[in-house]
Amino acid sequence: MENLIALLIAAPLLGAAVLLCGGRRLDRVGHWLGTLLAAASFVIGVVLFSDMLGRSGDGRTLHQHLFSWIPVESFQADVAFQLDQLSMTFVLLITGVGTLIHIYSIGYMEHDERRRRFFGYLNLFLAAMLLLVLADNYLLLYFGWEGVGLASYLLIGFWQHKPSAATAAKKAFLVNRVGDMGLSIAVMLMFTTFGTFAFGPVLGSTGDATEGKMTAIGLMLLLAACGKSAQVPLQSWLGDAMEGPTPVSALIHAATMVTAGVYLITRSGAIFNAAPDAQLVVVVVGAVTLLFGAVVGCAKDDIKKALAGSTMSQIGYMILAAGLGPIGYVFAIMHLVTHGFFKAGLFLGAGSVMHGMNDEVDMRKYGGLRKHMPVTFVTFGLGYLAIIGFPGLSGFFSKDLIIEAAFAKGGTQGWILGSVTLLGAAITAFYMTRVMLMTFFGEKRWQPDEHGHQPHPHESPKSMTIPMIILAFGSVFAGGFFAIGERFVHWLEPVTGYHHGEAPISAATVTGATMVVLVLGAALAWLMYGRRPVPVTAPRGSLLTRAARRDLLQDDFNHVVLVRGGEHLTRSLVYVDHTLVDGVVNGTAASFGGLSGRLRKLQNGYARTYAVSMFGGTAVLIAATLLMRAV
Amino acid sequence: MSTLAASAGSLTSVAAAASTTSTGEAVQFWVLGTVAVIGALSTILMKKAVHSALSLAATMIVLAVFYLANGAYFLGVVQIIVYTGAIMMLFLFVVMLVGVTAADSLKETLKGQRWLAALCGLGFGVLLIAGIGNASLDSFTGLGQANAGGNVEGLAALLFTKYVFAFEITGALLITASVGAMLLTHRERTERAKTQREMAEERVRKGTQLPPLPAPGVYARHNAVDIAGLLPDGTASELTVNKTLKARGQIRDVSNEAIADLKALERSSAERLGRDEEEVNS
Amino acid sequence: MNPVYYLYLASLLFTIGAAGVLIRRNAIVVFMCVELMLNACNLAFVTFSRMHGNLDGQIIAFFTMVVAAAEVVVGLAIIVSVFRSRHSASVDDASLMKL
Amino acid sequence: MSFPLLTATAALPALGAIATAAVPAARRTAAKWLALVFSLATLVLAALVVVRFEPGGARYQITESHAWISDFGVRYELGVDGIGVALLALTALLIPFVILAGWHDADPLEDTRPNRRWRPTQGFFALILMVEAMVILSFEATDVFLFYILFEAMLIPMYFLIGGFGDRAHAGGDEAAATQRSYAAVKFLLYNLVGGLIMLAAVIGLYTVAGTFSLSEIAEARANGSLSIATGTERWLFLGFFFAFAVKAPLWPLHTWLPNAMGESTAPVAVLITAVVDKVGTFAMLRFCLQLFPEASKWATPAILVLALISIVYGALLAVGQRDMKRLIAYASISHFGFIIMGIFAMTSQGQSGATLYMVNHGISTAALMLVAGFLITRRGSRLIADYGGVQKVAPVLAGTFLIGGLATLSLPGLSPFVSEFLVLVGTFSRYPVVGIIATIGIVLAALYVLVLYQRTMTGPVKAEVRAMPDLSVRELVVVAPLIALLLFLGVYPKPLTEIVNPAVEHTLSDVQQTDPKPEVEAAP
Repeated sequence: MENLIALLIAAPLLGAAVLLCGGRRLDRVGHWLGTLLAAASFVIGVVLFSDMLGRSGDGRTLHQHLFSWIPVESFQADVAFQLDQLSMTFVLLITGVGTLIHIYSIGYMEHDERRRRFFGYLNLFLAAMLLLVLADNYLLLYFGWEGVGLASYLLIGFWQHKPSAATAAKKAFLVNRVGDMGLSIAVMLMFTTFGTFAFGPVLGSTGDATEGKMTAIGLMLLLAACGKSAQVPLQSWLGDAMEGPTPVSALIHAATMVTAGVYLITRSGAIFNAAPDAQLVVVVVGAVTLLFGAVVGCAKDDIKKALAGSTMSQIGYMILAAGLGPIGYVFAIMHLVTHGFFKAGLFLGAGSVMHGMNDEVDMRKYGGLRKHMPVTFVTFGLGYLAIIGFPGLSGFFSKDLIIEAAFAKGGTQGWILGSVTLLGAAITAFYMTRVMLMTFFGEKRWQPDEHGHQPHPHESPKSMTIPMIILAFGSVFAGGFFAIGERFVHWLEPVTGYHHGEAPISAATVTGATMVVLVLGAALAWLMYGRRPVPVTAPRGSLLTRAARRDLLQDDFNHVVLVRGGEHLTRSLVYVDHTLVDGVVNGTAASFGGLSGRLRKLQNGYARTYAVSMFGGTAVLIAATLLMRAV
Repeated sequence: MSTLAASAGSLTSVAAAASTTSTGEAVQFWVLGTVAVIGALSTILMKKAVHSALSLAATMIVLAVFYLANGAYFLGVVQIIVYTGAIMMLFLFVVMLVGVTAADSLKETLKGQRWLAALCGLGFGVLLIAGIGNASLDSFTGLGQANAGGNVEGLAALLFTKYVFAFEITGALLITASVGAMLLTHRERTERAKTQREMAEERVRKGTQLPPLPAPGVYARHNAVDIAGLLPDGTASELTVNKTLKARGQIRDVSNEAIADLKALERSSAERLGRDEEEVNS
Repeated sequence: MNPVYYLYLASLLFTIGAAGVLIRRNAIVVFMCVELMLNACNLAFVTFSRMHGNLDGQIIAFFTMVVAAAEVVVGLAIIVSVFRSRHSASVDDASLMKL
Repeated sequence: MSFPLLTATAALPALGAIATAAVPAARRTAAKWLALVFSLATLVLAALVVVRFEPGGARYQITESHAWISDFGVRYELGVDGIGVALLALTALLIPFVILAGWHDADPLEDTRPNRRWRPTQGFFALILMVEAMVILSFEATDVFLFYILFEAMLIPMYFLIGGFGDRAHAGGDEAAATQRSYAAVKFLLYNLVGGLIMLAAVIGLYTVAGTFSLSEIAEARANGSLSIATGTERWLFLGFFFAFAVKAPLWPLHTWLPNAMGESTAPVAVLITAVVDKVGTFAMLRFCLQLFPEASKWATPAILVLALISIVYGALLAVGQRDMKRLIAYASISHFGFIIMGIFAMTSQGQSGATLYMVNHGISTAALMLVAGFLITRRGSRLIADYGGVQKVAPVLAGTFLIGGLATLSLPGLSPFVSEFLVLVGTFSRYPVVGIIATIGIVLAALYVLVLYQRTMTGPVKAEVRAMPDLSVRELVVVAPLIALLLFLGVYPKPLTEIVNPAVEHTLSDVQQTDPKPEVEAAP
């Protein structure tokens, strides 16, 4: 059975190889092949899942050792896989959502002549992501980690002819690299501390190492997580990443890749449990990002960027939960899965809207679309309800549990975190309602685009709507299914560990409070965008709004400090290299030239001058001999 | 000379390890040594090459004497015969060939050359002397045994046994040298010699000096090559003297004195014949 | 007196000769100075042979003379031909070492 | 005695060089094919060496030894250890691609009138083969003097390759290009000659101290204590050797010749410089500096690590600041050589194995990137990044290979450079944590310069000048595809290489009496 694990990865990898090397002759069937292999991977996943369910709680972890990757003395990196409940969850999420989005893309990318390559990249991403979650040691995880980074780079920059897209792709890769730096340092630390970096030994013996080491490793892992999951301070790339095709945003920048950080932290739970300080930092980062993303989401008029902001903030929730330790890991993953459903659904919905509106992304130019694209409206609406945590839907359960866990952290920390999460819930309700209203309600505000095409909104083809419907189902029922009878907790407990945190206030109170803030947020949004017409051109807005529109000036900071500073540094260094380092050498050469010029004067060609020098030379020689004899 | 040789001989026949030589030799050394040094200095300081050559010859003779005094009879003689006799004469020949009287100025043309030379020379000499100074051994074995069988025989014995190869090689060297000297000085005629006729035609074509050059000298009492022949008006003709002599400024101009002699002759004859000046002038 | 004095004399003569070589421009005189130096050497050799009581020194001096003779012959021949071609016997005129 | 395999590996290309040079002027194509055939034959012999070599066996294998200059105890001694084998294979592997890539680089220009004496093409390929012969032999030499001679001799053909053959269509006028080129060539020669002369002094010094040039004899004498070099002497000698190798490598601040040389020469020659010839420097550090002067090496390690660190960051930053893509790659190489040297002097098995792998992988990846860049340059006739844009749209395959080469340069996992770079980092980190951490900055900067290069040249709106640009020809694909395949294979399965290299590294470590630092806690199985 465990031999199937490699196939999980092999299938999409094969697809990528064939599609990317295949050449034009595959253009006709490329997308089908890609989808087929993604689906195949999903089927294998399901098979393995059913097999896993068949076995008892602790015997569920499977191992597969393929070959020894980098063997150098004590440094032994293997290509080996570990499939436990945590990995399983991800495998199903990745392959499932991935397959759906493959199907969706068939329709969405229909008019793109490079569709074959697009599917190649998607398959590549699936392979890398699966490698990431299936690796049984940190170095192999790093392999997948960078692999998904590459795939996201290729996919964000898929429309390379757009300079903005190319820049966004580069930015994403670079910011991720900063995170990867953290991961690589973490791996080195593990190697020097434990002499290995395989999950089993490292996580098994975290107790023996000093807490300082553990904190260092934890913080480095967190840095990596921040890069991949767009957490403050490395969040700046996610907004620009929306330059990519919408299915990409849905799959990579909403459902799967950006949640890799959460996976990393949960997977390394043992390390964080041994390093409370690191845990605290994790929580803080989560809380800050949670609000940051929410605020940004409120101000964006670009529908995808608004959703990106929300993604950021939702992942903030997960990171925060993961930072809470054993009381939070499970809920983090649970929210991750539900979020995978509804956020993917929302993105696909947004994509469908854009599809119908000549790729217009400005929500101020939408309005009243519910009549024109009913399916999209319904699925998007369900997703919306799910994300704001409407009772009974997925988001309600998962988010509610996180909020409880936050309170359960205990002490003032608990209160602060709890209130932050509540505030986040309120803002979430606000900006999602805003998106909903601006897109589907009110009167139509759309206008001809620069080419003079009057958009005539229409429902998207089946290949796009069906995935949306399936995801909508997921976003409605998944949460309930997981939460009732603590199914999910029991499922993951053997891997992540779990102990129930006692909140200072009863669960009911928390739920109530959540409901209240939720209604408040939604109502406020309705007051602002539902009742009065939405101006087509954005009003100047308050200082905060303007800051939020610019991602709270974080990009400007980067630009001024990093980009400008870097440019100056490199330019001055180029100058130094040319003048100083090179100049020294050339200077020496020049001085030698001058010296020889002076020496040339002695060579006047008169025999007698040479005779004198000879004579002097002899004299010197004699003197030397005499001295030697004397000494 | 022979006395010197004798003294030297008596000296060298003294016991093997002596520490000092006879006072006679000492005196001789100091006297002749001074001469040698003066000769050497004048060699390098004389303006005219001839003088340098002569003073060098003097130095060499002195050296010959010293050889004898040092028990090198053969070398002493050879020194006089070969060096002073042959080589220096060769020098003189060449000097004559190039021009005896052409005195070259001792003005130094190369900047700083003289100072450098002086400096180096001084330092060098000092060093040599210092070197000898600390190489000097206060006692010396004379040539008593070595010259026992006669100096020449001793040399010969060595020369034809131990140094025979060197000897042969030097012989070869000498031959090569003479041949080389011939080659160097010999001038290969590049074009066919002109026949007399051609020369004549050439002269005519040039139109200058058709008849042969006038012979030097006038009247039987003056026929030396260095005296210009006189033209009918009594002035000297440049053509009559060899260019080389002219170049060296070695022409004796006798035209005026010849005329003066003529006058004196006429006057005396007039006196004897008892004529008076008027007649003479008329 | 000690025969060493002959050596002092020899070195003195040698130095004088060398100085002459350096300061005179007339090739012939320069040549003479060279001869002077050779003679100085000979004197030294002879003296040494006396001090050490064997004739090798004299042999060397002998060879020196022979070689000197050969050298003079060739050297003078060269000087003559040079004089023929450039009408000068100055060593400075032949400053052809400089390209 | 058995067939002298090692001599053959070096002699074959030398013969090829002579044969190629002898081809008459008119038969240019024949010369090219001849050179290619000889280089391939050399590759076969190299493969034979790899097969004959037993990783577990003696330190130096397939040895040959003949007296050469017996008065100075100079012997013609050959032998390969794992490191030598790896680099030998790399060289033999790269040369055919270099020749193939430079197929048209040395064709005489149309306007030059036919001339029986004027045979640039023959000369170009003959020189390349000459370099190959010398480099291979220098990887095999186990006699210091023999090595020194080769170390110096290979400058001569390189000088002519750099100075004689520039980019066909250079942006600046040919006149300016020619002067630039000769400047670069002279600079290359002077730098390396100075290094070489200092090394010569050290070599002689070594002889006076040890009385022999043979590595094995010196090692033996050291082992049985009959030879003990005074600390001061050893340090001076070490510095003499190291200086030469640092110039060749090149290490900051002796690096400035590399950008000129690589910028002015044609892409294949640039590959020859950075991927083949420079490797001799780092290789020699491993084989000679550490083996001959262990104490001094340890003594100098801190300073060298600092220099290497500067090279890494400095080279990367300068690469970011370049406008000329060849110079950019050159500075990237400087940064990478910093990694190699750092790995060597970290004196851990990971570091040194990593460094050796790094030499191989860097050779392959730089070759891939540089050659594709060369194809690009020959198409557009300019080295300036600003002259390109949107190539991806018109020549997707070219762009793809360029991207892969770039990704290899920024050492993405899955491509072989990652393996070596990570090994070097881990090896350094385990002994000098701070150094290791600072070095990781290089990873980020590498991503920066590679992606900026790719973005500016390949993406964005298509520029008018590149609109008609053809995609890779079959010949060019034949050059690039195998390199990329190799990058992928060694990235996923480097074991064959590590198996060869590890034992040799263990020997080197035992030379310097170093052992890997132990982990703090023994991890539970």
